[in-house]
Amino acid sequence: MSEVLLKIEGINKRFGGLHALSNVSLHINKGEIYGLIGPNGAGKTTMFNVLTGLYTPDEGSFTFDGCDLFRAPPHVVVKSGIARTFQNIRLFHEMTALENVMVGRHIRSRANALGAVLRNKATRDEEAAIEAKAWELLRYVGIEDVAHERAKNLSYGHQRRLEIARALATEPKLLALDEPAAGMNPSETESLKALMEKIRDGGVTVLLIEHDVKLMMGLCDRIAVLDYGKKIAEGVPEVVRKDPKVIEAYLGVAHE
Amino acid sequence: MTMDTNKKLAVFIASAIVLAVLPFVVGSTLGNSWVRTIDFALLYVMLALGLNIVVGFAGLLDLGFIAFYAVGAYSFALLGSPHFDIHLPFYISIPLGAGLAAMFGLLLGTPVLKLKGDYLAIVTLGFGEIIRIFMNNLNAPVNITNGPQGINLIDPIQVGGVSLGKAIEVFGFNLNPVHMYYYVFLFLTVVVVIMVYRLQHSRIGRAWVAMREDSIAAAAMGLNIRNIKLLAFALGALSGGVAGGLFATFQGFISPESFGLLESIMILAMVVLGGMGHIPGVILGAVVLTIAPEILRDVIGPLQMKAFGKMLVDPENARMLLFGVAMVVMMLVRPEGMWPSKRRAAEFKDAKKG
Amino acid sequence: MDIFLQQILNGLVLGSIYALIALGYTMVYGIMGLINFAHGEVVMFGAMVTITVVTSLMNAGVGLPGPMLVLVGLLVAIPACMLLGYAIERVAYRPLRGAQRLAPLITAIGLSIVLQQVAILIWGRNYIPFPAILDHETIEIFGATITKLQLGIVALCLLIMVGLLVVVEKTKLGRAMRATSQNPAVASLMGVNVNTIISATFVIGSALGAIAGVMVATNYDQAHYYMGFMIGLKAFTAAVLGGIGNLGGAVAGGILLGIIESLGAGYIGDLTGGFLGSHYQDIFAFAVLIVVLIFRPSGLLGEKMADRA
Amino acid sequence: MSILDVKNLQVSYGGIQAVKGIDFHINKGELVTLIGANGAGKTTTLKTLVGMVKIAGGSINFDGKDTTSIATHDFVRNGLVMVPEGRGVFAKLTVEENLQMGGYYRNDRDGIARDIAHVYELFPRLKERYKQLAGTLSGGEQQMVAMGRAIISKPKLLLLDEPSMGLAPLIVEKIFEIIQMVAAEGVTMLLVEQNAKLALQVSQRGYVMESGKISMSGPAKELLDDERVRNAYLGG
Repeated sequence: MSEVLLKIEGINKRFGGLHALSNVSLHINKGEIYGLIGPNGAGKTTMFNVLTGLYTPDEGSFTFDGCDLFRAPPHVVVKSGIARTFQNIRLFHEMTALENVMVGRHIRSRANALGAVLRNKATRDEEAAIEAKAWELLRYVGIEDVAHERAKNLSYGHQRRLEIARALATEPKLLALDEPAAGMNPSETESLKALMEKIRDGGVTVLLIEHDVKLMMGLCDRIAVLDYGKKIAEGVPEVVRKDPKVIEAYLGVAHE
Repeated sequence: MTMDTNKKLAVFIASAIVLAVLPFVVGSTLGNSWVRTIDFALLYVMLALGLNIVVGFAGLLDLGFIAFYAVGAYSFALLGSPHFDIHLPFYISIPLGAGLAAMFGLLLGTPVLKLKGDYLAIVTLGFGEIIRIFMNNLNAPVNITNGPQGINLIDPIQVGGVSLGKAIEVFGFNLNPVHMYYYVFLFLTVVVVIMVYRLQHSRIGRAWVAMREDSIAAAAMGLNIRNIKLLAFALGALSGGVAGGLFATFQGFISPESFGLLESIMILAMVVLGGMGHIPGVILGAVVLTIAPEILRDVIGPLQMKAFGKMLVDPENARMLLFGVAMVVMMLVRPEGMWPSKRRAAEFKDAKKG
Repeated sequence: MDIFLQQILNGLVLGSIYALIALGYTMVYGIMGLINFAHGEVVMFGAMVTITVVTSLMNAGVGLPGPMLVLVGLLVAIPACMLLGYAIERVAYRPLRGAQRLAPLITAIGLSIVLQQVAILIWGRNYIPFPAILDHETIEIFGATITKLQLGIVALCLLIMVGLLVVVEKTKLGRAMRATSQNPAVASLMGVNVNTIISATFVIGSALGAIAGVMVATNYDQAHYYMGFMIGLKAFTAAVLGGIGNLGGAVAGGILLGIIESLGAGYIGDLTGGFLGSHYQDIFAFAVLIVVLIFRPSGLLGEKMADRA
Repeated sequence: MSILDVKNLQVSYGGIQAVKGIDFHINKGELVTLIGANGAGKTTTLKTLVGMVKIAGGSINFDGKDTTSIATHDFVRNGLVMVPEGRGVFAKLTVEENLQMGGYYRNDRDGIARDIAHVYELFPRLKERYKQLAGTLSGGEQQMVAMGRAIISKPKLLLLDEPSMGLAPLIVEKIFEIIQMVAAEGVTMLLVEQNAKLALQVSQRGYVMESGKISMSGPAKELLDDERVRNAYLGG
């Protein structure tokens, strides 16, 4: 049995009258690529926002790598080792690619205002280390040649990669990617797939939301399907794909 | 890295020389009142750089910044004047005042953390007014601030037994207080510039920009938004406090009148019209907005006399009118300011397109 | 006890005026999500124009009774302020729609300064007195006194507020305003010209501001180029207190703030053992503002916003 | 006779080309559906048709007129009405007020009143709740409001953006019944949907959109049976 990294049980989240998540439980194992799929509006992104502390769930439990993260604020979540990307790419647009990744190092560095002003040796060393690590990550995702470009001027594919590099800079144990392939062409999608496998093989667990079911089938070790805020299926891709409930959720019910 | 080291060095030495002889050149050609204006320009540079941390770096609109200037000024005045007959030396009372201002920064920052944009602006404005109202009225039943009369005879800075408040002669040079204070202010301005520059190019400066650009993404990167905001408030207030202390000792007299809303708006205008977030731009904004009104004061009156043979518009009135018009026009045609950073200039260009 | 009642009555008068101005803030905020920083200046212009008209009519020897003179003044001031409000939107807000939030706020502050300076150019820096044409005859209610003028102010405020509510709730224009404030994109799909609606909002708010300005001037017997700042800020506080964007909230917030302020001014000396006197009246508005924004940012009658990112 | 003719339409969003040169047309009286996965460019296409998004290339001809320079608020006068994603009812207006907004551009009071009465006949549910705030209605009822409001605008062409989005299956079926009722009133419609099966079942023709392009088109019945449509959604 593989080790459980993330365990959430019975999560509920309501917005006014809308029950966005009802009683959702997920277990993600260390070292796997875990996919979360479902039609538009199924609650995938809400789930993500709950996982990363942007939304506080109404009920349920949420433990990660032995830490209780139920209703923890985002910076605590990140510190414990969950990092994320966004569906509609949220980079710091006017910062360079390199600076974006350096921001990702914030939580793993410690120089305070006094250190910054005095620029003592410890601060200078740390700053150098931050920059070195940022370069390393840009190389890792394959975009070091655009390090000094402003984020917004990058191509779509590069922006996606930069967002992943920035998330990796926080040294996550779990990397949560929200529709990373959205808007990509087939060849970009292929190389993104390779990157995700590389990240997994490097020891980081990957959680993936995707709309593109094709991509998920070939990539994920396990998949959960959300529909109307409920988990309707979970398992290995081959089984999930044939589940009638899943087909119905995607293609719609036939009109009798 | 477009400029090579030699060129940089040359620019540095040249500006150092210019700054070193400036008060004497100006004093002997235009008169000492202009040296005084330059001294004020330096004070405003410090203030504007302080506000720039809050508005320019962290993106938090603060309309009550003058309150911290006031805290610094009153701290100095109360600790160095006949009012309580305490006479602490400046090297104690200025840091004390700055520290107190920083505390007020935290005091203001803590409750308003969650507020955004306009709401934050209004609350900070209200905070500034509350401070002013207290200064105006804390003369009874216990006289703390001496009310609207203000505090007089504030100690000048004493360095090694020499008071900067009186003219002295050194090697045949006649050193006026405005000259001596110039160097004190220049020194501290340089310190503040170095401080904000280093902050901007640090982990903390990056965090401010990240938060300003996208606070949700910044939170998702593990930035503790609350602490980062508070730090901006405290450090901005700190610079304001230093400038306030210097103002008090330089003037020798302070009253609540100097700390009104208009002053807050003036400093904000320096930051915005100069180029928010860009240190050289903010310095330029502060210098231009301190000196331009003085020039106008000298020009508007005589010009009207010449043109119309009488005063149509009172110069003070015309000056403020121009200031207001400049704010509006600037925002409409060049919202990024006179000398924006490349980053900001691009932001505004995109905003216009989109 | 009569001090208490007296302060309540004073607060009611003050509060009605705040409410009228707060409506202007809240309407603009409701539709654009922006604080119209220059609204206080519109109020000031309303007062100034009316005084000028009344004074010149008197100097010209027009023998109308006092209230009629004021009415004529208002009839000039209202359209003047409507024009001013329209201009403010065109100059300070429309060109910057969609720009960063800071920009319109700064143009509005700049415009405030310009308007104040223009007021100095026209009317000078001194307080100008409201001509003594309205009698300040008082009536007594359970030991507290109120002038007939003040009663009139309260009554007129209530009348105008009801009128505004009718316009907003019952007319096609009002419906379009509400629709635009909820969802401008869909409103424009229905054929609503959003620009026209925004202009209308500014114009209506400014008309209310003009009336309020005259009330302030008659209540205090004077007007001043700087009067718009403090009264505007307090009215804004009232709007926030009631829940900005909510018309009923602006009215409730205005009256509540007026009463809090009057009671505060009346009792602060006792409350602080004489340490703080009644000249601290002005801090109540700000204290209320800060407290409300911290504990209930959506105001007393505002709806709680969902925490959707 | 076609009421809408779109040729080589291109749209760009912040550097990304969302719609990459598509052609389609709609005939008077037809119900046409545009299906495709999330992010395929369907909503962008609709928004472009009513001037909410600028076109980067190509032409749009509606009812014999080029409409690319018309302001959004003038489309309804020209007979083009859109019900946006999420239905776009004014939550804090009553049901009746929402319906009245549909007649905003019209000046015939009596005509509007008659049409509102007609909508109440179509959807008796709305008549029961005419004083209720639209935001408090169920998803299906809100759809009735949105559709009723559109009917009162007397559109020559009605655009529907994802009417089933975020609703439970039972309600989705209800909504498609409503769409069919409105179609039976003689309203020409373009329906954008993710729920491909239902959408194709009620339509005469369909277009399939994939990453900014139209990949397939034809009679709805044929698309419904096409293996490739299935693949476009669930992968091969």
